[in-house]
Amino acid sequence: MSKQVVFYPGALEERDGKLVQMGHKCKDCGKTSYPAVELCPFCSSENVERVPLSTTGTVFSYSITRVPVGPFKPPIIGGYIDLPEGTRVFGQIHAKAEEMKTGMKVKVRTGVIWTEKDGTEVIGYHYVPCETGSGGA
Amino acid sequence: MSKQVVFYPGALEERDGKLVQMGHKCKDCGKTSYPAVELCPFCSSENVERVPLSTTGTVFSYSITRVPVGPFKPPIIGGYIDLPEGTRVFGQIHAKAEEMKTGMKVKVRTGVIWTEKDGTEVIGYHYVPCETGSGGA
Amino acid sequence: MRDVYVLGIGQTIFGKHDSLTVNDLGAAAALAAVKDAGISPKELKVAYCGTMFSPPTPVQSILFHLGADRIPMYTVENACASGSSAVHLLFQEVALGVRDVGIALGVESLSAFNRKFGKGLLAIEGDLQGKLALTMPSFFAKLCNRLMEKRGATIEDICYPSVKNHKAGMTNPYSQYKTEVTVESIMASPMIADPITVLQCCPQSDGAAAVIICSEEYYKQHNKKAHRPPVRIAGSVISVSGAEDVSYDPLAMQVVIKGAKDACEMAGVDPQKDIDVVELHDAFSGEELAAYEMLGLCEPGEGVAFARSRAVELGGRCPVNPSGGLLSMGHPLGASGVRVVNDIARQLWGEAGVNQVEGARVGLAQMLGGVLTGIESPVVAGIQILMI
Amino acid sequence: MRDVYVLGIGQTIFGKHDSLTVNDLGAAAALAAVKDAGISPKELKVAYCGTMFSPPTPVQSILFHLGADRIPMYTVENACASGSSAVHLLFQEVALGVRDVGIALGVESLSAFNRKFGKGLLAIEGDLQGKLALTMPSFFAKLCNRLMEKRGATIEDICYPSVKNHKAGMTNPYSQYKTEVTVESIMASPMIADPITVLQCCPQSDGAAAVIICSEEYYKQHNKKAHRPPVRIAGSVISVSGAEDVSYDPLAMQVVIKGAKDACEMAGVDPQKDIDVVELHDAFSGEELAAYEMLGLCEPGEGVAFARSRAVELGGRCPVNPSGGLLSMGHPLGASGVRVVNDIARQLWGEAGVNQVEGARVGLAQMLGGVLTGIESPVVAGIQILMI
Ligand SMILES: [Zn+2]
Ligand SMILES: [Zn+2]
Repeated sequence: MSKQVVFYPGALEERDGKLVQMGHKCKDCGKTSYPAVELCPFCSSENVERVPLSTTGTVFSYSITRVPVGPFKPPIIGGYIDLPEGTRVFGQIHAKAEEMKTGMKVKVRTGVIWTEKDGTEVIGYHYVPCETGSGGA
Repeated sequence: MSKQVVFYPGALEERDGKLVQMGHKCKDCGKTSYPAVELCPFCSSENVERVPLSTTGTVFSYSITRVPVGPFKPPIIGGYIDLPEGTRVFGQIHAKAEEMKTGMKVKVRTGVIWTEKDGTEVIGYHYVPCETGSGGA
Repeated sequence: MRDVYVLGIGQTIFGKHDSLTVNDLGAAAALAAVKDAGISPKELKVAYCGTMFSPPTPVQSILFHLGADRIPMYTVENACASGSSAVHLLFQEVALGVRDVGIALGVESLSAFNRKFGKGLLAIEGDLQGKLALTMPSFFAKLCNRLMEKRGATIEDICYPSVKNHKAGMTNPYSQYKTEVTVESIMASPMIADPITVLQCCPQSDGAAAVIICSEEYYKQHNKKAHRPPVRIAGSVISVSGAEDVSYDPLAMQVVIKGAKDACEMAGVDPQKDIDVVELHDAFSGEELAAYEMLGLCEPGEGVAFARSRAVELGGRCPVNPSGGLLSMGHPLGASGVRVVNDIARQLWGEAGVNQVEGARVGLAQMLGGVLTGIESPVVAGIQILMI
Repeated sequence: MRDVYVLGIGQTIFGKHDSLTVNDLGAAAALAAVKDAGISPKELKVAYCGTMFSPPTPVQSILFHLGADRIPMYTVENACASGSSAVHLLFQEVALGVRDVGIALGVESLSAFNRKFGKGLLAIEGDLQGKLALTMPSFFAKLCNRLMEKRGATIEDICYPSVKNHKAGMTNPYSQYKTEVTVESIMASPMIADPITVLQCCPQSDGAAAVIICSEEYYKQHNKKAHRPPVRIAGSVISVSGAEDVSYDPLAMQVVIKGAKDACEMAGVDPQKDIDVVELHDAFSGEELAAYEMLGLCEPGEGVAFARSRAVELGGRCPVNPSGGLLSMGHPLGASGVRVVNDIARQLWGEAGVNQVEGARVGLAQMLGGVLTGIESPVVAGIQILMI
């Protein structure tokens, strides 16, 4: 089995056998931040709790990059996803360019996002459109 | 014939078929600086003249490096050479470690100091001890 | 705080200077500035240099070429606002009476950077968003998309600053490009991130700029150019962003809005009425379009209409980037924050030649740096207001 | 100028932290400092960060981890005096009343640097001397040779600071090394540049340090540690070298002599009588030996005798590097200038544990950066004097 690493330390955690995006919910100001950092980035409180992020959200804004970026081949759809808890997360969206729309609902998928030359699998997340009528994961 | 470049722009110039170290002599404060820069580094005068440096000097201070540095293999003898015009120049000294002495007289040699992987010859200078009794070049 | 004046400016031509080092570029700009000021480099009492990717201690290495030494010197980095930060910290020292005269430099060699790191779209190293392929063009592509959705901008509107600035750059002797572009040629150039094409992006550049700043007393004693109206730095602000949630609107970046507001208050000017000329960070054509309203040149939401009224062209209410801007001047990262201050001074002195804004008395210089949202990729804005 | 106080300090353990980013390291130090100060990060009004090789805008990226945002922030580079420059510029802002409280950070990851650039002796890029193989060890080897020729230093004298500092580092919880060395083990370690061996050189390190500095009024309102005597920054100087000719003596570097003299005059102290403890840039053992006289701790020419009198050890007249110094603490380049200020504050507060200098009331923190002579490789010294 090849070696696996998370693309960004602490961005994902295994919970009940599934990889989950983990943020910090602040017990003082109520905001959820991602990725998790030492204190609440909004109010500087230490009183934060590690929580899984919502798995569905809406596309606030997106763009389609037509040139390669690092390990990614074009077209690369990147977007800001607004989660119900009020957190805005950046991620790639695996979708057809023509189906992209601001405000569309997306759900998160976790897994290998690229493979290093030495075979190391890099684990991350991306978003996919919610099936029409399904309303999310 | 392979391509040749000077190791440091403006440090050497061809004069009468020979490569010569060229500095700036300041007509205001009288000091000679090397390498040449826009204004006199001592008094900021523009009134400078391009002049060849003296070809002999005395070792102010030296050290012998025992590890490789860039293209150079150890032992690397580097020293500050004091020239009669009052200028202190840094250069490598090609000599036996045991013959090195502070205050010894050295003379400059110009030529290829290393060769790049693509075959480009890099032209520079180094110092060698003056023969006993010869008093320099 | 005492009054602070611009005594002299200098810069290299921006462009590809592959054979010149950062020290060569910086020394050329610094030398031009001391000559413009008519003082000896030995007069300088402090120096700041903005840069992002130079080798260590560029400010000392550069100024030793001029014999300016044995004074406190600092190299400052603040992304594309590095040069603005150098100007700001020097302004602060002079205003507070620490020193009477000093130099702020900005320098960058993207040629040297590319030789070292390879060419590519810049992303912030180690940043979560950067690792997922957020780049400057992809961020600004989102901004363009949002301008189209929320402000009714068309592709023509998005391209407009690039057309305008490339036209201006043709008559600026210091600019990298001397080529006119049209909406058609812009959209025919390779697509980077929809709708941003190559000709909507600033180029990679090498170059340096320098400005000499002094106290009122020093200015009175040393200014030899009596024909120049005295130009004062009346406001200067470095503004940094914060953590953002879903309420954040990239068309209303607080880091720019608040920074400009604070600088205008400091200078006692109303941006809609008093500012006659602006030089700003147009790394992307759409970025300039979005900036008009954030800088307060027009009402919030009215930026596109403001552009369509041609207020931002030569002859308009408030010409923006009459130098050609980053799009045509070029963008040697650390140098641009100093260069915009120089160009405003040039305008207020009435020395901008063909690109002169007639009767300009107040100008604003702005830079914006960093990738533009998210906890790890902060933004910094540098804003200076100059006036006669 | 108003009085300026140290409210809190923090740092990481120095050493190899291969899995931590610059942001992780910086945030840990900053968090420790705000906790030590007993204030919220939201209280901070300005931030400076010293670093040499971090990715862009480290200060913002670090402080956003703590929710400290929307304040002016600057990253400063001045070779090994980068951290000293961050402290100095913050000191200046507070002293002149621009801000009441702020943070100065220093951070470096040499692990990250080596991953990017490969490991090797650092030389200044593009510098004429660097191209001819002048490195830091080869420069300091010349200094050691000169100490032996002109000051009568023996190999034992050259090794003495390394022996002393490694011993001190053993009882410093933050230090990289916990191993005692002897003249014999030092001289048995691999030779780098005669007479400098590996154990006369500081290691490559990762780490960060942070200090919170405030006005007297702010200190009175917010200091919760009544048991600590108030520690004031009484002198602060950034000093830069100049062009040198054959009259230049590296045993009498004006950049250090003048910098220390100016800082002592600013603080109103006599270095031979009043300074009780020093933390200085001992990148090489011989460098410390040469520094005693340049800092004015003894008469010119008397440095070796001063060392032999054991004045610089714990229990001596003026202990130097009781922390273990760069040699044993480690040297994360940009961090060290802040770390030395922290260690002096710790001493004056009486919180240095086993390494406490009894009754210390005045301390000097010094850093020296750059390759050490020649027109293109300038030196910068940062000096701060703290007192109770
Ligand atoms: Zn909170
Ligand atoms: Zn001269």
